[in-house]
Amino acid sequence: MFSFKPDRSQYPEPGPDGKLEIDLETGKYLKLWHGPNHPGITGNMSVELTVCGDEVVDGKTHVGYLHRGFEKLMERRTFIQVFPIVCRVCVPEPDFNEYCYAAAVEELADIDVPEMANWIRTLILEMGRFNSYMMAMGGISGALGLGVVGQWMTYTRDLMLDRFEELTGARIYHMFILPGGVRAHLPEGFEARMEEVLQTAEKYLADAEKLMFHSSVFKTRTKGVGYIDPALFERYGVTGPNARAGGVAKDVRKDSPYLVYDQLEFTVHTETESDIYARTLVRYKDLQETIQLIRQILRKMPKTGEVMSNLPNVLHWKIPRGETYIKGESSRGEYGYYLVTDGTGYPRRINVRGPSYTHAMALLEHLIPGTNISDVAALMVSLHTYPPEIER
Amino acid sequence: MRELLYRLKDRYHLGTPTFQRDDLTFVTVKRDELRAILTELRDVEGFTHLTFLTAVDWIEEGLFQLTYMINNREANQSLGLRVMLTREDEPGATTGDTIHDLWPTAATYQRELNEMFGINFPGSPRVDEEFILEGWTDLPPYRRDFDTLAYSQQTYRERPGRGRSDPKAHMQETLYPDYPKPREAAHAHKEEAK
Amino acid sequence: MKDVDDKFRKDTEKQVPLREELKPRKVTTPDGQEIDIDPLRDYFCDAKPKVHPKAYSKIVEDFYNWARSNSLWILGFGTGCGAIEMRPLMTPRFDAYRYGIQWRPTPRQANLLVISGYLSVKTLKRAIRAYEQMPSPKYVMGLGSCTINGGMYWDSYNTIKRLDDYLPVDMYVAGCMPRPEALLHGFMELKRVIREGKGEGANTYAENFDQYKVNQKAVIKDWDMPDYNW
Amino acid sequence: MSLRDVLSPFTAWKHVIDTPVTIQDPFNREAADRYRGFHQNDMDKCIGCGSCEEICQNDAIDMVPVEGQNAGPGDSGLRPMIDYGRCCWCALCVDVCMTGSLTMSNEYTWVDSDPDAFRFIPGVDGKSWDLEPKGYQREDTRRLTGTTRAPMGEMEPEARIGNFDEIVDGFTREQAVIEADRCVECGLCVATCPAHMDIPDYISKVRDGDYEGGLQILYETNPFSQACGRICTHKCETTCAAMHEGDAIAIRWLKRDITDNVPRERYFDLIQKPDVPETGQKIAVIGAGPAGLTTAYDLARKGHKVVVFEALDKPGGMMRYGIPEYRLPYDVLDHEISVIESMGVEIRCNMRVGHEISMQQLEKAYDAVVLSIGLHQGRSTRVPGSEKAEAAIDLLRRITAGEEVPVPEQVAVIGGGNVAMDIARSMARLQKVKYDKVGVTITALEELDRFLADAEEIKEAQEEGCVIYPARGPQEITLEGENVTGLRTWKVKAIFDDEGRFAPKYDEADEMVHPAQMVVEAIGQMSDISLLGAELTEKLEWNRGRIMIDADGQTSEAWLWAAGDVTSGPDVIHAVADGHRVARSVGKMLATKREKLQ
Repeated sequence: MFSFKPDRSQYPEPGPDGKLEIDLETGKYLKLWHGPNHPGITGNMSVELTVCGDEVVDGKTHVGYLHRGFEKLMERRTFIQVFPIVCRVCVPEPDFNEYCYAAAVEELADIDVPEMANWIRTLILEMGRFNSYMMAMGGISGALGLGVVGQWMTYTRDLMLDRFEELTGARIYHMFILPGGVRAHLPEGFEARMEEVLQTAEKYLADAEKLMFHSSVFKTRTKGVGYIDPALFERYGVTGPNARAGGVAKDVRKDSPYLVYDQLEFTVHTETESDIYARTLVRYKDLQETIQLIRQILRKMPKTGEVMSNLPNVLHWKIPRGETYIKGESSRGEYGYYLVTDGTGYPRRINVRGPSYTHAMALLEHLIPGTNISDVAALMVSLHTYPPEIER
Repeated sequence: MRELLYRLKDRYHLGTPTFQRDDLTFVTVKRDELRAILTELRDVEGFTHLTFLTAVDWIEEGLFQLTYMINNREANQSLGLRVMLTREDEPGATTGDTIHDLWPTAATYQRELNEMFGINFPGSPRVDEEFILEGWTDLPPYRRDFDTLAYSQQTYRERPGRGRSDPKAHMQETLYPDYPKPREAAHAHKEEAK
Repeated sequence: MKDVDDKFRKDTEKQVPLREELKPRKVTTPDGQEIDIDPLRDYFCDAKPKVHPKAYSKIVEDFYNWARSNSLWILGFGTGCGAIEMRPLMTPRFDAYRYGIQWRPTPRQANLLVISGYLSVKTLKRAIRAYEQMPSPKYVMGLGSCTINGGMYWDSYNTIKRLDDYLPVDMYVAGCMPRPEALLHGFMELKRVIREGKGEGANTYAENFDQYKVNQKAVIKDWDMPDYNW
Repeated sequence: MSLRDVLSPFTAWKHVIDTPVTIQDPFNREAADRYRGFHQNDMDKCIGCGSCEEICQNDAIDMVPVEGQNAGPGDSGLRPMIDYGRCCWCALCVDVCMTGSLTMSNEYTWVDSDPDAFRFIPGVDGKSWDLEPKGYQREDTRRLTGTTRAPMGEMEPEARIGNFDEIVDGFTREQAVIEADRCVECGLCVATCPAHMDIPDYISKVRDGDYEGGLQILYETNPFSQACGRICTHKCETTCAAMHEGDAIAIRWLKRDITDNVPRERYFDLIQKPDVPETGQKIAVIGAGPAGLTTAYDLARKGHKVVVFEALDKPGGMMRYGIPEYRLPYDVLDHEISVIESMGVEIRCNMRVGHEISMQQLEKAYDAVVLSIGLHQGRSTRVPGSEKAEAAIDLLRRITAGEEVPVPEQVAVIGGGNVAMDIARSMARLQKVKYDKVGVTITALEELDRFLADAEEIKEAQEEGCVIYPARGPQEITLEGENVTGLRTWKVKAIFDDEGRFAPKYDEADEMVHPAQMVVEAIGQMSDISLLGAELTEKLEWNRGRIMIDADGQTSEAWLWAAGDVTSGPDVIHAVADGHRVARSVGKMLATKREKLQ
C-alpha cells in the first residue's frame, strides 16, 4: 500500500491556550478557502483551511452566508405568521421546524392536537428524515467520488418529494404542520404509491450498499478517518447519528417519545468506530429503519379523524407569558425550538437549536487539524451539517 | 427533579422553579453562583449535555436573560437555568461569564451572543471575531431596540408600485366622504381640549 | 405584523476598519528580501469591464448567439435555498444536461450565474466576485420571490431585496422555491432571449458599472476589494 | 481488503440495461392535485375584506381598487393584488379567506425577464390558470377564525311572559371574548351602520377587556349606545364578513357588553364635555327622542346652549313610549339621557310646542330650531269598524305611562312590523297577569319570511304564545253594538300589482274571523305636525306630506331643521345618524353667523 507520512517537525506548536500561532509570511503555510463557492462544501458556508503541504494544520468554520435573521423576523410576526417562515430555517429537512414550532405554540397556548394529526405529523417527519438521509448518503458518496450513488439517491429522494407534493401541496417547503394540527388528510391511494417509492428506495439502497460499504475505495478513505473520541461527545454537544456511531445509543424518539413514537417499534442502531465509515453506516441503517417506520405508520394510523383543532382567531392570537423548549430527533441529531412568549400577540424570542450548530462549528474545528485536504469534504459531509440551521 | 432542586436550594439561591413539563424545568439562578451550579450539575448530577445557550432581551425591565439549557441524558431531564444580567445599552458593556472550559461548544454560543446581543464573554475563545455578520456597524440585531424593518427600509430599495387601501377607509372615501372620520373627530376633540 | 418603528435610525457613522492582512506593509520573503506590499492593489487586477462588441455581420452574430444559447454553463454556487432544486436537475430525473446545461465548479468555466433565492450581504459580496470572474458574455438568472422584491425576507436586515440593483439579471423565475420544471422553463426562455440577441446583461453591467458599484457599496460596508476583479 | 470489496462496485453496471428514469417532457408536467400554485380569485365571491392582506406575513398582498368592482353594502370594492416578488405560497391567505373566494391553482410556471411583471390581481388580470380546477383548497371548514356565534343567555318564554323584565342576559365575559375574538377587523360593517360607528375598534376593546376605552369609542359616534346595544336593528350584522361561512358577529351584543361593564357613575368621568369656550348661541330642539337628543348632545359639546322641549312628561321619545320595557329597561334609558344632560343639555318636559310655547316664540328666542318630533300618530286601516280599533303606538305609550289600559281576553293585532310585535307581546304579558293565559292573534299582509319585524322578535312572540297569521288582509272589524267581537280577514294573493304599486289582491273564498275583544292597528305611524301652526305650514316646502329638507336636514326655512323619524326612518340608529348630520349643519350655520358678528 502506498502511504504518505508528512514531516510534522516543522509544524507550529500550539500555545498553552491551545491556539496556533501561524505566521503565514514564513511561506510554509497556505491559506485555502474551502467554500463558499466550492464543490466540496455542503451548502453555502466555508472553512478557512491553513495547510502545510496537503495536510491541514488549522481550520476555521465561517458561516453567515445564509443568515436571514429568522429569530429576529419571527419576533415581529404574529404566531400564525411565523408558521410559513420556520420551515426555511433548514432547507433539506424543513418539517422539523414546523413540528417543533407548532408543538411549542400548542404547549404554551394549551391547544390539543387531534390523534390523526399526530400520526400524519409523524409520517411527515419520517418522510423528511428519509429525504435528509438520502441527501447525506448522496453527499458522502459524492464527496468520495462515488457519483453514481449520488445520482440514485437524488432520484429516490425526488420520488419521495412527489409523495410530499401530493400530500402537502409543495415539494420542498411543505408548510403543512400548522399549530393545532395539519392541513389535510392523506390523498386517495397514497399508501400504494408510497409503497412503490419505498421499494424503489430499497432496490437502490441495496446497490448503494455494495458500492459503499463493500467497496475498497470507500473503506480505505473512510475507515479510521475523522475519528471523534466518544469522550468528547458531551463536551461538544454531539447528538444523533454522529453520537450513535460512537456507541451512544441515544435517540430522542426513544428516550422521550413525542407524537406517536411510543406506539411504534424501531431499533436505535449504533456503531463503535466513530469514524466516517461508522457514521455513514449508522445513517444507512437508520434509513432502512425509516423506511420500515413509514410502512409501520401507514399501517397503524387511523383511517379517519379530525386533522385540525379549532384555533382562536389567528389574526389576533395572544399567548400568555411563558417559555418552553421542544425537541425532536432529526436526521442529524437533537433539533429543538426554544420559545419565549410575553403575553402579546408576538413571540418574545424563538431560538432554534440545530444540531449542525455544534457539529459544524466547534466540533469540526476540533477535528480538522491533521486531516488531509482531500478528506475535509468527506469529513464535513459525514458530520451531516446543513449551514442554514447554524446561522438561521 | 424536585428533589434535585431541594438539594440545591440548601446551598444556592434559586428562584421559584417553573415545572413546564415532566421533563423540563426552568429555574432562575444568581449570576455568581451559576458556574458552581453548572459544574455541580455536570459532574455530580449527570447534566452532561449543554443543549443550547441563548439570551432573551427584556428591554422594558432592563435585563438580559441568559438561558442555559442542560440535559441529563440518562434521566431524560432538561433544566433551563436563567441568569438575569443588567442590560447595558452600549454593545459589549453587558458581560456574562464564559463557560467554554466546561463545554467547549459554548464558545460558539458565546460568540453568537456577543455578536447578536452585544453580551460579551471575556475570556471566551475568538469571542470578538465576526461570526455570522460581516462588516456590521449597527446595534446588535437581536436586541429589541433594533428594528429590522426600519433598518431594511433605510438600507435596501424596494420595488416601487406597491400601495394599499384599507377597506374601511376606502369605503368611507367612496360611500360617505363627507362624514367625519370617527377617530379624527376624537382627536379633534382632544386637541380642542388642549 | 408589527408596525415599523419610525424612531429607529440606522447607524451611518461607524466605518468598518480595514482588516489587518489587507493593509499595506513591509514583508520579509523567505529568501530574506524585504518588499512593500499593498494587498488591495497587488493581488487583484484593476480594470473596468468593457462592453462586448457585436460581430460585424448579423449572420455571424446570430450564429454566436445560437451557440451561446446552447451552452449554458452554470456556476455551481448555491447562494440560497433554491440550490436544493438544482440537484434534481443535475441528476437523471430532470436531466438538464440534455438541453446543453451543465454545472461547473469555478466561475472561469461558467457563463450563467444562478442566484438561487435570497442573497445575504455576506454572500452578495462573493456573488459579485464570482460574477465578475466569469468570462463574457455571461448571464444572471434570479430564482424565486426573494430576487424580485425581497420575498419572505422583505423585512430582514441582512438580505438584499432587489437583485437587479446589484447585478444585471436576464431572467426571473417565480416561485418559492421554483420547481425544477419551472427552472427548466426559465433556462429555455433565457435561451430564446439569448438567441434573439437580447441577453445583454453583461453589457448593461459594463455600461452602468459605476452605478452598480455605488449600489453594491451602499450595502457592503466592509468593501475590501478593488472595484473590479477578474 | 478482500476481493469482494474490489469487485462489488462493478455491480452498478447492471443498471445499464434499466429503462431511463428521465422525465421525457418536463415542460408539461402537471403538479399534484393539491399543489399550492398561482392564485385564483372568484370576483363574485370576494368581498374585499382584506383578511388575506392582514394575515400575509410577506406583505405580498395589497388591497387595491379595481375597475368594475364598486364599494357597496358588504363589499369594499377592493381586491387583493399579489406580488410574486414577495409571495411564499404558504396559502394562509386561502385558509383565512372569509368567503372562500381566494384559491390556488396547481400551475407553477412563470418566467419573465421583467422583474416588475410579477404582480397581478387574481380574477381581474386574465391568467392561463384562472379556470384551472385543480390546486390547493382548504380541506375543512375554516379553522383560523371562529365560525359559530357565542350563545346569548336569555329568559325562557315561561319565565318572561308574566312580566316586563328584560329578556336578554347580556354576554358573560367568556362569551364576549369568544365573540369578539371572531372579528377579523375588516370594517365592512362601518359603512353599513347609519352612524358609521367604529365597530372593529370597539370590538377589539372588548377583546382586550378595556371597556372604558371601548365606551369612549362608542360615544364618539353614538350617545345612545346603551339603547342601541339592546334594540338596534343591527344592519351591520347583515354585511359582516363572518356571515359568509358561519354566523355574523353579534355586534349589537358586544356593544351592549361594553356599556354593561362600565359602572354607571364612571360614564360621567369618561364622557366629559370637551373644554370648549361657550359660544353663547342657543338652539331649541323639539322632541326628546334619539334624533333630537343626539343633535343636542353634539351641539352642547361644541359649546352651544341647547334646550330640548318635550311634550310628554319624560324624555326618550319612541325609545321610552314605543319600545316595551322588556326590550329596553327604563333605568337604562334614564341613565343614557342623564349622560346627555351632563353635557349641559337642558330638557324641559311637558312643554308641548303649540300649547305651552309657539314656534314663533322659539324662532325669535333661539338661533336655530330643530324639529325632531317623531311619528306618534298611528295610521289606520280604514276598514269598516276601524274607528273602534286601537292604535298600537297609543296603547304602548299608555302602558309606559302606567295608565290603565283595557286588557280583554283576546286581542287581534294588524301588522307585521316591530311595533306590531311590541304591542302583541305587551298585551300578552298583561293578559298573562290578568287571566294567566295568552290570547293574541297577529295578522299581516306579508308572508312570514317577508315580515318587516326582526326575525328574533317574531320567534320570541311565537314562543310567548302569540299566534301569527301571515298573508291575511283585514276586511272588517266586526262589531256587536259598541263592542268589538273580532277581525275578518281574507287570504292575500298579492300585495303589489305588476307595476309595484301597493294594491293587495285577496282570495275572497279564504275568509277567517279572528275572535277578539280588541283590535290593534300597527301598520305604521305619522307625525303630528299641528304644532307648526298654519302660517309656518304654509311657508314650508313639502314633499308628499313630509317636510322637505336638504341633504343636511335643513328645511326651506333658514332657522329650522328637521331630524329623525319625521324626515327619515325607521329606527334609533338612523335617528342618531340624522341627529349628527343636523348638528353638523346647524353648527356650520352658527359658526358662519359668529364670524359675521365679529
